Amino acid sequence: MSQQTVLLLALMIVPLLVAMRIAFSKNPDTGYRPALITSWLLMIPAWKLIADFDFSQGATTQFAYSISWVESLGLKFSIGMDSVSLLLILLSVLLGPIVVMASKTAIVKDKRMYYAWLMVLQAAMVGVFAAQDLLLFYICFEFTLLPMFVLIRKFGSTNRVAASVKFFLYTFTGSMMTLAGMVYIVWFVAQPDQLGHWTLDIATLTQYASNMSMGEQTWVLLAMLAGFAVKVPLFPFHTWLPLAHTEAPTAGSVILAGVLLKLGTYGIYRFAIPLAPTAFFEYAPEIAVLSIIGIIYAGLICWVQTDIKKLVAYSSVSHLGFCVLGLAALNVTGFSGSILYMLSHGLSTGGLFLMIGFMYERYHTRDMNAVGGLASKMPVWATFMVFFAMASVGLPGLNGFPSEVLCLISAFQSDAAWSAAGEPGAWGSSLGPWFTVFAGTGMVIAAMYLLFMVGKICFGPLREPEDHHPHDVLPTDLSLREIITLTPLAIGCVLFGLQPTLLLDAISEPVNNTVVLVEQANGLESAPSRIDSVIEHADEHSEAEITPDHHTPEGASHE
Amino acid sequence: MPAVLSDSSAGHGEASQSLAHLVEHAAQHPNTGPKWVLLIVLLPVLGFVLNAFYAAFGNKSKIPAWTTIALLAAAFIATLSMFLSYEGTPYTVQAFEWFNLHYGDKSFVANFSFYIDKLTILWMLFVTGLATLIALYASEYMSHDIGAGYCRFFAAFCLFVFSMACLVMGDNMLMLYLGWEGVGLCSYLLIGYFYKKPSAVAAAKKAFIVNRIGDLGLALGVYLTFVHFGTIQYAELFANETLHSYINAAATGDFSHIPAQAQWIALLLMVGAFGKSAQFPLYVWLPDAMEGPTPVSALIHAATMVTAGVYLIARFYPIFLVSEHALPIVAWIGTITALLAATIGMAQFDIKRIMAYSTVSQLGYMFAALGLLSTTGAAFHVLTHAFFKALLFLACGAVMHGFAGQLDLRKLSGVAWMKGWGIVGVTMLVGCMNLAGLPYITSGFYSKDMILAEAFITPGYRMIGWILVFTAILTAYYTFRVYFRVFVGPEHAEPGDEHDDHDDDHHSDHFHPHAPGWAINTVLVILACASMLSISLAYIQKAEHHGWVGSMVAESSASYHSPYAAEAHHAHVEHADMHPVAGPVGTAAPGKVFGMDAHAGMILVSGLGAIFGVLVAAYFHGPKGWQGLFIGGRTESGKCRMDAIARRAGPLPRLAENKWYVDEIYAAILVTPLRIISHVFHWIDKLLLDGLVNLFGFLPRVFAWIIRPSQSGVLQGYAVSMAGGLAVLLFVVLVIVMNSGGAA
Amino acid sequence: MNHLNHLVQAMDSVQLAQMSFPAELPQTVLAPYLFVSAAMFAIGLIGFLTRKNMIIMFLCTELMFQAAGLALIAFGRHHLQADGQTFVIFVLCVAAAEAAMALALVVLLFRHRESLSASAWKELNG
Amino acid sequence: MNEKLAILWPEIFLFIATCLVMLTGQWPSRAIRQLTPWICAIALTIAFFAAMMSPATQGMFPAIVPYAKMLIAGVGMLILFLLSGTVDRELEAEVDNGKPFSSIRSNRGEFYAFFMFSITGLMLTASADDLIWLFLALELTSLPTYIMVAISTEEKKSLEAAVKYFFLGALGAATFLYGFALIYGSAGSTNLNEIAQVYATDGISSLGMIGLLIAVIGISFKIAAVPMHFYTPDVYQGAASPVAAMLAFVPKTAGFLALIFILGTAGWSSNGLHLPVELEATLWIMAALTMTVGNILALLQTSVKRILAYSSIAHSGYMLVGLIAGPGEAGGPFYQNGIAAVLFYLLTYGVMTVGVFAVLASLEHRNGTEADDINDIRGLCKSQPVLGWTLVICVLSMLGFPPLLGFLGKVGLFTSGIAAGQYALIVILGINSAIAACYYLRLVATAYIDDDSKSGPSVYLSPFFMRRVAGVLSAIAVLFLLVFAQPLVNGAYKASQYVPAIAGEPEHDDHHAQDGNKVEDEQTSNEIALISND
Repeated sequence: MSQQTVLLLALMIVPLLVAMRIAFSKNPDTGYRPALITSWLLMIPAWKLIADFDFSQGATTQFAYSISWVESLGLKFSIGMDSVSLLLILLSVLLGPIVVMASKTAIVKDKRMYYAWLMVLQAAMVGVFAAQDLLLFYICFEFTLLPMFVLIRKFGSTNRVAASVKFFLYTFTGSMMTLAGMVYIVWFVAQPDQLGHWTLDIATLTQYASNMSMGEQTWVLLAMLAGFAVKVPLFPFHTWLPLAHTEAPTAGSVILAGVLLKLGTYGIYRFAIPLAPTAFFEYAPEIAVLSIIGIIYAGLICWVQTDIKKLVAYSSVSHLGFCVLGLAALNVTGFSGSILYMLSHGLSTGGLFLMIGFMYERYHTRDMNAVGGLASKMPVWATFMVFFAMASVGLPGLNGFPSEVLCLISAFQSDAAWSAAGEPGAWGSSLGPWFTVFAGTGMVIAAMYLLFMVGKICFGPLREPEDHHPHDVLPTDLSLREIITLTPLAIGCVLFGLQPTLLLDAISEPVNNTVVLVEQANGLESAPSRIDSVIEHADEHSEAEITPDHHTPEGASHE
Repeated sequence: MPAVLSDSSAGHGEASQSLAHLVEHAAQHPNTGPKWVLLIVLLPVLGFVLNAFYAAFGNKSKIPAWTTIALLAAAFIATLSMFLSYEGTPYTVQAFEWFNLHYGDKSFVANFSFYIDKLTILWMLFVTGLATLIALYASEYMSHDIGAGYCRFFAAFCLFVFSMACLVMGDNMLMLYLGWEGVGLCSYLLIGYFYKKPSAVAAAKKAFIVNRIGDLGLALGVYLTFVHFGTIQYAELFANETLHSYINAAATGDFSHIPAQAQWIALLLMVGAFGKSAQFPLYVWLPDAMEGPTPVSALIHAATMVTAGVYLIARFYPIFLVSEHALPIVAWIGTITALLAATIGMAQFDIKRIMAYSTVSQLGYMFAALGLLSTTGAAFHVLTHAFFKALLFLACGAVMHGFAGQLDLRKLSGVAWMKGWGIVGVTMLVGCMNLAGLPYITSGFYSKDMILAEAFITPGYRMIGWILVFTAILTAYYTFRVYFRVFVGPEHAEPGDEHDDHDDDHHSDHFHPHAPGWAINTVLVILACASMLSISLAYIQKAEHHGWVGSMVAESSASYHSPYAAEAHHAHVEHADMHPVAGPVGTAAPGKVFGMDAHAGMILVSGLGAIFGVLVAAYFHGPKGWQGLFIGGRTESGKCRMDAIARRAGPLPRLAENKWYVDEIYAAILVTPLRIISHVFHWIDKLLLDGLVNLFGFLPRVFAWIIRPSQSGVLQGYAVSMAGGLAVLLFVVLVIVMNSGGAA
Repeated sequence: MNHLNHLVQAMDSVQLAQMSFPAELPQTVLAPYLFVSAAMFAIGLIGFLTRKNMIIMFLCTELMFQAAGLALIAFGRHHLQADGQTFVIFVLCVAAAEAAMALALVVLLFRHRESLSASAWKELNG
Repeated sequence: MNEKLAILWPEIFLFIATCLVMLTGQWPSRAIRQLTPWICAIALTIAFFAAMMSPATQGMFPAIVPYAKMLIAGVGMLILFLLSGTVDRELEAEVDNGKPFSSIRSNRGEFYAFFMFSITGLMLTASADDLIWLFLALELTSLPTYIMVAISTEEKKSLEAAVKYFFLGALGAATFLYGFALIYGSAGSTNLNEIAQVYATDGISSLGMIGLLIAVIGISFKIAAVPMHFYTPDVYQGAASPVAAMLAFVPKTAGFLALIFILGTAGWSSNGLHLPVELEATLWIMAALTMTVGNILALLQTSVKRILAYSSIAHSGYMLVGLIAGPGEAGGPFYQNGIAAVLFYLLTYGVMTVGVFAVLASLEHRNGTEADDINDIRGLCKSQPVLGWTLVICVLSMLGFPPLLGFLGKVGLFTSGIAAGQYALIVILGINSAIAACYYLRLVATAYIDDDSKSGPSVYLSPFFMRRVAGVLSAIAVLFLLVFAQPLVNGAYKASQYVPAIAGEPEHDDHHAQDGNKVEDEQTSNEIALISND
């Protein structure tokens, strides 16, 4: 068990311990300080992990650690990370201090409970991305529901009970189906003519799952999407999100948008696609259509919202549509784009939710008809607002842009019709230019609703509720703490926008592997150079480590 | 004839190869240019950062302005030295890696690096130059905002120059797109500068969104370029063999072997150009953009940003050449826009809006030029227009500044004679003459003439030619309408309602206009001189190119020599008669005007047209006496001869004044339906989708209510249910077994 | 081992049965017994479902028990085994125990409500 | 004979203890009276270890006895703690006030005796290999509980509960007894192994099939499965919480063991690894209805006990899935072994449900009536943190919230169901868990989150410490066993090992040769071989 593994474990265990410490403290109003300190301290192991991670072998599971839990079920506590997981873990760790700081004045009573659950949530999120065991992933995946449920139910606004219940039940129902689908895969792989024994190791499963028949894969895919599509949320299954977002406390919304939604896309990328490659290839157009409907439909709904938080909530439905579109394209550009999206969306939308939260603390309303034109009263706030809005519009040079471009290109170039017409670009699933055209209207619509929002809330003559009286603690404009809270996100937005290539390099290998996996499962001919390069990698790995945790998908390509 | 075909096509083959030759070096040795070129981009960024700091620390002085001016001037100097040190082969300079996605044999590379060729230099010269001047102008013009929006203004100003630099200098389409959206953002921020004014906010929003529609087209074009050619870096793209084979095929008007993918690229890019350069049908944002401070209108919405579309098409001229329909569409759209905008401009009373519509109209000329296979003409007109239109706007701005936001030409008169306004009057006159295109003495005349001539030379575009000539007359008319109404005649001025609440020091009762200060006057003078001097550009290197601009264009990817023009020139020089030549619009002989060479003819026609337009303006709007060229009859500011005609002309003037109700039509057929749809979606979401979810959530309770009575609490009831259940169960099982057939 | 014992048991149960009955019971004769037992079971059930008086209801359950008992005996005779009868003995014991319990319970209930009707007790429901 | 004795030691100890308890319970001196529960505890402990030692038997489920009995003894211990102070409360109070102790009015003796009887019956069920035995064991398990319900509280509702429970129980007993009769008639033997033998050799006659169906449905009264579930909520509500907890565990376990044995005779070997179609269809419908009815009716309840009653119905439905899935192929792994899943789930369910009932049992109103309404547990985590958290943990575990113990149990059912190809049933199971989440969350939220603490606590701690101990113990178990679940799962797996009867005698050997990888298998096969030789 290497030092990095200890650090990785620390990322999961330390928050839990702190949560207990907070929960068992006498005074119900403690918690802010310990939570803050912990979340800042967690940065250290996180950065150490980044420093020690070998990006040249991004697809390899590194820092792996595995200890048996329930052998008879094949359940292992086995963690580790490839570059994709690493980046997502970093995102969740980064959001930690931000959400804690954002809650200082927003949470006035039951701080103990609040910060304890916040810490638990932190641990659970790291667990999801670090899990190398199917069931362990599922456990963490589900476990995130509970803290979120408590946060919404206890610290939400007026309609919180309904929101929390809908949030929990909707996602829980979906993920029960996911569990069934996953169990089916494991059972299939355990068949004597396949691997022959019961394993929950994701990498191993990935090798055999593609042997499932089309029908089986279809059902498994449906089952898994039932959980993931709700989580993303994909178009018809999104109705829980606006409610949950509007009712949740600011920190809750930030985490929800920043990380929890990504569990869905991460699940699709990590499980739905590799474990049902043929079916996913077959139904990619349908999924893409859903995501595009989501982009346009949710976008237009944003345009007529008066509740600013609901607007942003719908906007994340619209944005995640791009993410899923990229996945449905099933090519490197698409996967890279949508992983980028997973990382970047959290920053800009998280930022917007923070802005709204800070505004709400001062005005206690989310209605853009009641309050607006704040630029003249809160210039700093308005500046940040415009900035994050622009980041969310997908302005080049900010974080939204690279991912959006890649997702759109991926859909554009993945078209069977291209190759049929003997023209270049045919690659991946069969989506094609029209998908990009329609998804592209999302760019325009995003501009429409976000400028509508900015125009109403920031610009124009100042509008305030009649009974408005200044906050007793907070200054009129943003306090230093709030600015400090926002700055990392803003910096992150700019860095993402200007240095996407760092991330692209980091994730290129796992992404390539996944693509190769899909192509081989569907008997697509793919650029030989690509396959060769990847297979060499595979060989290096298999020399490097023999342990079963380190099967890389293209291990399948050997037989 | 076949001989002609073959050798001309061979000629084009050479042409395409010359392009390849041009970019070859840059393609093979990327990032070899001198690093100091990056200064041109970095200095504005520095300006942005500094101004942001000033804003953060609440600076209450003119320091932001001076910083900006200094940095932009430095940038201009850097550009100048870039021009002087240019050795004739394009090169690229890389700041850092941006997109670098390799997969197997494909790769998606778009670095944060810059591609320098003469087209770039041409554009950067006047962008940085004008930016510096206008910053100087703004330092005075915006002075009433010191401490409030001053820093914000100059921050956005610097950001704009940066974005423009990225747009023009970027070495790949994604950099261009970055600049493209960046300037969009800055124009949004600057139009919405007076953010308390709802109209300004609305205008800013409109500008951004309409542009965004164009950007969508541009983006799709970029994607398609990448999909088809596998690269979006200029050097590689223009060196691409496939592209060259297309060019050679297209050069003889044979588009049959060019795949649709390749032809679509140009059409998509075109949409982007229309959006940014305010062409029909996407021009509606530009007049509203006048809500912004005048320097902004001058720089962004007259001189630089709106010419980005022209730059785009010029830069990708090879790609437009290989698309059968792109250039004709560009030509026609340009023409329609020119005419439409001119007609609207005639009927406006807000002088700034008149200038805005004239901008749209002139942009129409530039697009027409591009469509008429004359990149040089377009570039030349861009350059001259940049000077005189900036001049006009700044002059109007001075008026607006001085007369408390008064822009209505019915409420101003004889401004030129007021104390301290002489310079403004003179420079305004220079600007108007250039815009009207008075023959020989104005640069606007030469650039416009080049375009008109091409219209007649290039076969099949004669119609466009005549429309543009007519538009030229209109232009002359409405330009001098402004001059005659506002600057000459009896002195009279009503103050406007303050366009912003910053300085309400003077009010109508004791109103005295405050004349422009030294900064404004300096800038006006410089610009006036520039727009006169740029005549010379028509003559420098006239021999081998169409003037200096031609020489600039010739060494860039925009370089294109229309075979028709060549043939016409050849015939003109040799006094031979013209032979049909093969070209993009097919094989035909170049056209003539009244049987004489098109250029010569146009000098007559457009020159006379311009003078005629001026005279008409003088007759209807000019004051009595020499100021009205002795034909004017206006005695007071509000009334003129035109009013009577307007009254008699029925609804036409009102339609024109209301911009042919285009905005209203858009609202009716686009915006309103979309809003309705959005509301419908909103309710669908609320009622149908969420309703279904809630229904499914509620269903179990419904069932529970249904079966709850079975828990009656009565012993017998339970017993009956148990026995009944047992019986039913056995029966069902029996049925199942019967169906499945196999009883044990 | 117990296979062995069981064989032994089966053996002497057969002899025992043959002492009393020379031949094993043919299906045709078995059927009426089963029919009667089924009828008893049905009567008991119907009685249980229809009568409100708790004592009578209990008796009906007894009837059902004995129906099962009858069937057991018949089968035992059919298979020439003693197991059937053995089973019935135990059933009788259990029935007796239940009877005691039932009466105790009924008395207790009667003390609280002066009625033997089962439908008097329906506070707990839903 | 003596090897049958070898597995009966636990029952014997329990019986001895029972006799002692009857005496000590009535003993005039309080010290000795108060020994009563401890005697039971000691007996259960001994029984536990005795069960641990008990050897493998022959027949269909050679190894089920130790696990089952240890499980019973273990959970029985928790229930025993929980039962403390259920009866004789006033009496003891009076004695404190100086009144003389009157053994006539004391119930303690019977009460604990009945408890022990019931546990004994349960253990006997586990070791049953004969219809008669099974019948007697089941009756021994359930008869005492009728009385316990009746005397658990002084209120009328206990009597009502008792009468409903008793009469319907009698009806159910008669039903499965009649089923037994038909089974005996069809197979010509009361020994389960021989019945299985006969069925395997010359098929299940329709008479036998009817018998099996009736028996299964009759026994399903014990596990409170549709259509025999109606009594459950009323009885649970009427009985005192401790007794309700016992009802939730003891008869259910007995019923499932009995079902396992009965179904074992029919065998999971027709058309692949399935039950005969009639039985499968019956159980399928029962399972689907049971979970659905249980869950949706629980949605409407405001009485926690009723909620738990309905949830216990639902849980029976879940476990039926395991029964349908069956043990999978011989020597097959855990994940496809539904019996193992059921045995494990019984344990988890027992622990969780005792925990929740313990919380209810340790709360009471001023007037001594026990807490039942959902508002009684409002804000419990604030007013009584320990109890509150016990409740939250156990309820979440019942909800099957990962990674708690209940989740592991459910995963077992999932895997076995999938492996048996019961996809539809698994989907229904999934949906039902979601429905269940609705009311479990209500409990959690009421106890933990929604404390609008306007009104002071309406409930107070009941004076019986051991009840809280029971609750806390089970909460700890839920958390602790979740980490160390492996031995339990493995135990359940070993216990569930199933030796299907093979048509005809002589093939025993090679049958066992072909899956002779289990130690138990080998020794059984040796014994059987030995027998068939002599």
